[in-house]
Amino acid sequence: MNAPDHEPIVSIPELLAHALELETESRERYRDLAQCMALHNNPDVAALFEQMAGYSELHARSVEVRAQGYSLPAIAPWDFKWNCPEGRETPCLDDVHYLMNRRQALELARHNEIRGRDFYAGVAAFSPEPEVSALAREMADEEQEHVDLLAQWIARELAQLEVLLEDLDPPHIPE
Amino acid sequence: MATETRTHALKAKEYKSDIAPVWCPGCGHFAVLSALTKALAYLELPKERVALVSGIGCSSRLPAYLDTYGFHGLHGRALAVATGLKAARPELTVVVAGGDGDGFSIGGNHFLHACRRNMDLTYIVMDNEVYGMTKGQASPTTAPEWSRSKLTPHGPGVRRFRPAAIALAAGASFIARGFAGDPSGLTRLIVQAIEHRGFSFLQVLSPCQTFRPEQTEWKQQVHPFDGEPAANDLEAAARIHADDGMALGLIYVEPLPVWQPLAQPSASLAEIEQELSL
Amino acid sequence: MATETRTHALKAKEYKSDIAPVWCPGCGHFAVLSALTKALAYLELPKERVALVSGIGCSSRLPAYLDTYGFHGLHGRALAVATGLKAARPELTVVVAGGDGDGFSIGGNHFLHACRRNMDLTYIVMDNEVYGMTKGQASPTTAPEWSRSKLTPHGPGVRRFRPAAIALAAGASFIARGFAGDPSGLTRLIVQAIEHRGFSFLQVLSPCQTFRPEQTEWKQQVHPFDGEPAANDLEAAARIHADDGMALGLIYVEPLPVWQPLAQPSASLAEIEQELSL
Amino acid sequence: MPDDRTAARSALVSVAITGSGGSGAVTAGMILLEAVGQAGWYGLMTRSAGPQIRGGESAAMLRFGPEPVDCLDDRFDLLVGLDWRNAARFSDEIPLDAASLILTDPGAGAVPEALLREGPQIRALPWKAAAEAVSQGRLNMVALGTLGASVGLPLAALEAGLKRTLAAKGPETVDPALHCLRRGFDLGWAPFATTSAPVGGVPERWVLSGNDAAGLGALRGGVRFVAAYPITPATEILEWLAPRLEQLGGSLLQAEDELASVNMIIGASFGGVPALTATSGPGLSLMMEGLGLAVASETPIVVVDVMRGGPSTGIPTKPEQGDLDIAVYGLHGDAPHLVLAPLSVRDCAFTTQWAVGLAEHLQTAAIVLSDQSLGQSRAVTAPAPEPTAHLTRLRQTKPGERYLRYALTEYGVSPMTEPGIAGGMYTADGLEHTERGTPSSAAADHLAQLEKRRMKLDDFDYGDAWAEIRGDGDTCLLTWGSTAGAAFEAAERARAAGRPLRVIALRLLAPLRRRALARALEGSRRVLVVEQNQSGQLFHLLNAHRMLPPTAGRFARPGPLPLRPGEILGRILGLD
Amino acid sequence: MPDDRTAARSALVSVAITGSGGSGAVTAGMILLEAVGQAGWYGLMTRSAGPQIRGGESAAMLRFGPEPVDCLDDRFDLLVGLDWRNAARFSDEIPLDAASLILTDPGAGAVPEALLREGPQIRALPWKAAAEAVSQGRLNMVALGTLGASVGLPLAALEAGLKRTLAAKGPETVDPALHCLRRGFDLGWAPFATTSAPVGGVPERWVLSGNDAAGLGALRGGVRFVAAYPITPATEILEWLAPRLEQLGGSLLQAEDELASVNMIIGASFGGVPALTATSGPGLSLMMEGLGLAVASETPIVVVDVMRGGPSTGIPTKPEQGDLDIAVYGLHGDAPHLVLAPLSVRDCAFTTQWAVGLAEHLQTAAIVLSDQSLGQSRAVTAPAPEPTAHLTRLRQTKPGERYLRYALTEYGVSPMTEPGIAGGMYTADGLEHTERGTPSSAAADHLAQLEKRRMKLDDFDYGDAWAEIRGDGDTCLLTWGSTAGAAFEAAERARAAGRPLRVIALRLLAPLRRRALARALEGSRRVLVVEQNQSGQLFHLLNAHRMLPPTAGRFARPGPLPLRPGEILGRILGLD
Ligand SMILES: Cc1ncc(C[n+]2csc(CCOP(=O)(O)OP(=O)(O)O)c2C)c(N)n1
Ligand SMILES: Cc1ncc(C[n+]2csc(CCOP(=O)(O)OP(=O)(O)O)c2C)c(N)n1
Ligand code: SF4
Ligand code: SF4
Ligand SMILES: [Mg+2]
Ligand SMILES: [Mg+2]
Repeated sequence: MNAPDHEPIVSIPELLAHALELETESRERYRDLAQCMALHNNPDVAALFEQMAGYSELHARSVEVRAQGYSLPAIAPWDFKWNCPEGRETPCLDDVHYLMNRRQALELARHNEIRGRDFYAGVAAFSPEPEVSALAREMADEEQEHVDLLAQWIARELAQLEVLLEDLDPPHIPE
Repeated sequence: MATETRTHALKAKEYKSDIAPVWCPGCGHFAVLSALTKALAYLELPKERVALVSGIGCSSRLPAYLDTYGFHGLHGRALAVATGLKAARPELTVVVAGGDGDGFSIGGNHFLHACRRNMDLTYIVMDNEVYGMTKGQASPTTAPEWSRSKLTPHGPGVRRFRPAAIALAAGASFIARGFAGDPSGLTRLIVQAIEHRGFSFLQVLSPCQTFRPEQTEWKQQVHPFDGEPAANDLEAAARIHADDGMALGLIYVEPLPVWQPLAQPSASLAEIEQELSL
Repeated sequence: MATETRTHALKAKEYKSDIAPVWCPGCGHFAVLSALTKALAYLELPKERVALVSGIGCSSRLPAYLDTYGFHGLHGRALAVATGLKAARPELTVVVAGGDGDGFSIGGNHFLHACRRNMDLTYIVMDNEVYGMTKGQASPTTAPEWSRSKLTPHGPGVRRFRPAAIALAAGASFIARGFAGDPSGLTRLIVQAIEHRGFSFLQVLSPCQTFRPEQTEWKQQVHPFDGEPAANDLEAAARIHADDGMALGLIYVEPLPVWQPLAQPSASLAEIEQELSL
Repeated sequence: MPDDRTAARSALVSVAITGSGGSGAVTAGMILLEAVGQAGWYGLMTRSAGPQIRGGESAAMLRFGPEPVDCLDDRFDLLVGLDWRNAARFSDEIPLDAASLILTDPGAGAVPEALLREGPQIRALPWKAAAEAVSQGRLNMVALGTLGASVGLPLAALEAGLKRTLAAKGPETVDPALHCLRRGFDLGWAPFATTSAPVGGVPERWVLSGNDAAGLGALRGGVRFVAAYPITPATEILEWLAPRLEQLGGSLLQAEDELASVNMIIGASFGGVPALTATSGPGLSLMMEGLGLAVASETPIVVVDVMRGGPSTGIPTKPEQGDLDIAVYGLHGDAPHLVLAPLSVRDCAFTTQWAVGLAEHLQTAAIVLSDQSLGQSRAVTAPAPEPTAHLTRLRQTKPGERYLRYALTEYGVSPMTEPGIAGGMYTADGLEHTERGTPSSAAADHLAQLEKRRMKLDDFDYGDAWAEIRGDGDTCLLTWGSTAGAAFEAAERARAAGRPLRVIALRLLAPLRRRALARALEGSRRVLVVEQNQSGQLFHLLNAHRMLPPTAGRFARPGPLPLRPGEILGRILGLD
Repeated sequence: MPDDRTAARSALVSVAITGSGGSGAVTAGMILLEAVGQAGWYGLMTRSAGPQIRGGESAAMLRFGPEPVDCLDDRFDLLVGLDWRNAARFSDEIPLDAASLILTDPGAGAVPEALLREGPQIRALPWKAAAEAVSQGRLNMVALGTLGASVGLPLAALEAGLKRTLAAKGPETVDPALHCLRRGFDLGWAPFATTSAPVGGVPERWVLSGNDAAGLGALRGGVRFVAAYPITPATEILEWLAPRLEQLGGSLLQAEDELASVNMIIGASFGGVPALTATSGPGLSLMMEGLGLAVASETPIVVVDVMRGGPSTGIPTKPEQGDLDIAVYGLHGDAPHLVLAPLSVRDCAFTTQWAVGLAEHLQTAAIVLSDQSLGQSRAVTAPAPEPTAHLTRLRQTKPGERYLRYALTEYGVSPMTEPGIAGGMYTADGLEHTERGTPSSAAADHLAQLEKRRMKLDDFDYGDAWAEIRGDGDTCLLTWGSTAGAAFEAAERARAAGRPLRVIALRLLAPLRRRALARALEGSRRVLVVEQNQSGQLFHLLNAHRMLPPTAGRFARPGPLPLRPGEILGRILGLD
């Protein structure tokens, strides 16, 4: 694990603010993807992303519960101290294709969960505050559970990783 | 680091409309939309005081996806519409969005003159080095040897249009480059661009999943600009000259005179009519 | 210095038509016409192999005053006409002439793209910092504070368009500045511009006697560029940055790839029709 | 040519002043026109010039007297030659006959043959000597004095006119000019014309060009933003507006081209500010795409097209009514919009104001077809009237739950919000759309929106201003725009000659008023469509909509020469 | 709907294939069309899609059989659903009735209600299983096999079509596809349609879209330079031309915008090289000024406008005949020029070639009004014919002493030099000019040049190609462009129902042929003008020139849905 580029996270409210941002962002992104896949006639993957959005929503709620009693700092979008190069659990918008299958979508989700886990693990490893480290460790463990769960789902998935055939339908031009 | 407490009156997603984008899954334009909503939320701009103006192209579909005022106009003419709007309604936040074809090909002249005029507008060009909407022809920013378009089977064969260099030569007072794959950096640049008083030009590398699938490699190719943003045009020219086109960040910002007509009524219509009388 | 003996097949004045220019006495455009005929004579170009293309404006009246082929087209579109002509007839010498309004205001987009395309054209802009033909409005090169036009009674208030800087940023491969008051220097620049393979951009300071009488002072203000012409764009940028707008001479020249479609027939129409058949 | 003018018309006098560059022919004409106004008369002045940018030969052509003047006459009573260099070029524009008189100083050289063909008289006057006798004296002012005296203008009116016109030049110019004027006045032998100054108080008179008037109409209509690109002969509208818009808290922006200007006014109008641009044929061509956007996005805008000789660059300094076709039909797709044409210099104010009101109220694009002969002519007139109905934009300032920008309302006009109004957010679009504005290619949406845009224009009640109708009788002249003046006068003369005649001069050219026109045409047996172009654009337009009786004929004649009343009269008399 | 089709027409079969993005509906349609050609039949295929750029639902709609096909039918015999996601969007475009049959695999989900309204039959087929049984197998190929068998296509034709269409993809794609095709073919229970393959040798067939055909017409006409800016639905003309121009020693230049492209082709044409551009409504709007320049400077150019739904950005992927007005009238000033419209996919070649010849010969601008339904439809046809007369530019290669570029000749066409020709130097000008080309504002020059430009077009002998005329009888359908196919078929049906009917489909829309049209209309008592737009643009155009009897009616209906023969027939039957 690399040392963070940013200053370490030093307080519980700061960590919770990051966690909340991470989960709400990921919910938003999964929702966008679900909407997008639905529009592009890929209902299977749309449903899966919708499901993932639901999980992120649940996580965000639980962070909110933990945050009760704290006053969380407002952090500008670019001031979050993400410590891995891509940042956080948010799925990248460009790793998708309208013909992607469930298997590929699950791989994508797993990749995101790993990034989330690594973020918390990084905080746990580098925060000077033991209290912060402890909470971050706890959160990293939760993320690890998600990663494992996704791995199980992937194992059960019949679909192959690659798109089977070349896309024969030419793109269309609406304007 | 901005850690002061801000009360975000509206969340980013509240700036979104309920219309689902027609963009291809994986299109870079999604990230621009998302960063823009975050920037608007960060700046706490009331939705009704924001107007998004665009031309025609995939990128230019953006206004409808925001719950602000919007104008989806003609191919290449977004800056003109925005100029008129801002001249008539200076208190609005006017953001112009479009593509490389819209802005640099058919819209090139308005780009030049909008830079010169330096009105307080923010211009975001989602550059995918291709005409997405019309099925993948070369745009001015396309590499000379890119030969995948049937219209230019040997590649366009023409030097690439250098948006930052042109903007600088034309007189823009804020020049930056963002990347769809760097959402928080992009959000920050949009915030800076909107906050800048004058014409802010923001080129966003925004991959076209469908016609330029090789652009997924951009993730590996982008890197931050070295050093601090230039504060005068000589420095800016040096930075742009050293640029490989993949450097991200604020390139140049300088407070230059902003053009904005002043509305200071000083006569009545009756007085004006009086002049016609003998 | 070209002192070898040349047999001038035609004299300069033989390149002039018998139509009397409508220009105001004292207009700088006369000097451009005269320098151009001298350059053509010096280059010994057969009259019928030369085509002068222009837009609309006082300056754009030039083609009719030459006894070559000419096209007096639309305001702002001369470069497009010339591009089509040169693409279709590469063996011709195509010279484009016009004004600062024609070239930098309404014609700005074609200017950008002609620079990029770098076809073997010569573009002479007679810059008088005003719209002569329409009675004296501000052009893009007019100083922000010039307030003699009724349309901009406080001056245009906008940064001046910098032709050389734009041409460089857009990708022109030859950039020079001449002055109507320096006929032999101008002739030489025109010769160099025509000889250059690629897009040669020549800005000529050409005073408007009628609407900018103060431009008679230009005689005192012009001076030669320091040093040698730049041979790459970094040097060129430095020269242009140091430029006060009144320096004369060749600013920059670099051999860059020239765009020209190649006519190499490789199939017959019958063969092409055959493809349609099952 | 028989003198078939009516009594009133024969009280008008026509004079021309020519001279080469620097001779001051145009200045003398301007002063004369002002003097006409000072005297309480009416007048009209047009100008002509050679191709040179400066120093070219030029001519001021005036007609004035106690009755309103809306066109030039067939001939000139008086021609003043300050010098004769190249004056032959004006022989078509200044028709003289045996009753005409040329005033000149023999020292100015020989009168060109082309002007003498019909045998006008020449009267020699010692203007040169008179001017030389005054220090800084100028011949044109002497000639003006003589001319003024000869047409019966009081010296005081001439002096006042001179002072007003030359005020900015200071006493060094004004004083010797006054001196010369008086000397010249003393040379006037007797009133040439039958006209004389009005008895009693002098009524209010305006002096303005059609371009000024169009500017005034814009301001009166509420226009507070203008973006434009200079072009002859429209530039003066912009010149007149620029400072005045600023005085009213608005602004004018000189755009980089016409593509920009039309889109800029669309932006301003989307912002809630009534907006306009002015141009001529070549610029209008470049605005067609923008006009279509205004129609489809239902953003009100007004474009004043001051027509000039066409096609293409054509003849920029001369009038022609050649842009009716492009104005009515020049948008791609089915794009209903408004086309109007002012009927006189003064009417440029009324028609432009009405166009702004209609565009705002109906949320569409309006094109106003003025032309060089209106725009660049100056007239002395009574103050310009305003449309009776005050038309404005239907605004939605308190939008409800779910605002529908393109709602299908009973009359097709949907209340409009604008940036700044909370809850009224929408995206204007040139793509076909739903009521809400969302792009749609569904047949039902397309039909509904096409029909809405058609209906709101077709079914609107335009009142009486759609045309000026004068006279009756079973012969009818149908005309439009600047040609109206000559047509009205031709009809007056026909009536005076015992032949009743009706004139319908259309101000609203799109949408055409079928029922109103049918009513106006009722009982007419012969219809002649009169216009100044080659192909008979109005004639074809009316036929397209089957609004003409099958026997209707046309008299279409292109520019650059103005249509003259006598020419039209000739056609009428030849109708049987 | 009564079955009023003629025997020939009822031998045609109509099928549609729908599926969401990636399902290969369009590819299956393309192969089917090729197979139709391989079998020696004729066919037509159009496409439709959702608003998404990729992955949207799409539909291929075909009609084919032993007779030439120039329009879609009123209904479909067969609908193949590869899947049903969003397929409801096509219910207007794919009308089904009780005699229609839907083929689908029940695993693909339920057929949407909207498609079932008129009670079509459904036949379940085990396509999914069949596809899964083949490694790399795809359902669309299985379905295609079944479909092909059901309409009576020989397996060999299907195989050949598949190989041709997928050739570039290599054997990894082709082999499993063939496999699937055969499996599907075996599932076909019996020929559905009454058609069968032609006996004897298979005649020559071309497969091409209207846009390809327009490209071919350009090349045949001699076009060797094209400059253009991409726009839907015209881009494929450029795509087709780019490599082929190069093969012929010409070139295509992708311009920065449409202002540039039209001026570039003017430049090339001035250089002596026949030149063309292609665009759609918004681009055409931007070319109007350039078109005027071509007219005034007498520089031949051709603009192909592939019309789409309007106004403004409109509905880019759908057809509409909305640009007739702008094409005919959209130039400022009096600017006579040519407007033509192809009458079928195949006719795009003929009409474009003729347009190039006419523009070159008459030294003017020609606009060709194709539309999305022609341009983007593919047809299997016999080879495209060429105009009989070979029209070229009148060149002056040995100019005499004083060459007059705009000489007033008997027919108005003045021989043209070009750069490179000694002694022929002139300056082309959009300003009004003398015979030599020198700018002039003299009335005589203006009149002479206006008249020359009018006359050379009006008085030319256009021969028979100005219209396609079929049938007789005292009822007449007048139509133009892409609507011709449906009008011809409506007439056939009317005739089959015992009602003689004449159809005049105009190919030349400007200048209109007055005498020829009058002759063609002789004896017709009822005239109905049929077109696909809102306002009835042809109807008004013909009225404008008084070329219609006063009782003529119109049937104008805007896009986006195609005009169908049954719809037109309904109007005809309702005529009394
Ligand atoms: C006047 C006009 N010309 C051409 C077009 C067709 N057109 C629509 S979008 C487009 C290019 C879009 O490219 P870009 O601006 O780069 O946007 P992208 O789709 O890549 O995001 C073109 C040529 C048009 N709509 N209008
Ligand atoms: C489309 C169009 N817009 C406007 C004009 C009017 N116009 C003619 S020349 C000109 C400006 C000329 O200025 P410039 O090019 O600097 O030439 P100069 O007369 O100063 O030599 C303008 C605006 C026109 N002819 N066409
Ligand atoms: S075609 Fe390209 S630019 Fe357009 S939506 Fe798809 S990925 Fe984005
Ligand atoms: S107006 Fe100016 S530019 Fe035009 S001819 Fe006269 S001096 Fe020259
Ligand atoms: Mg792009
Ligand atoms: Mg100039």
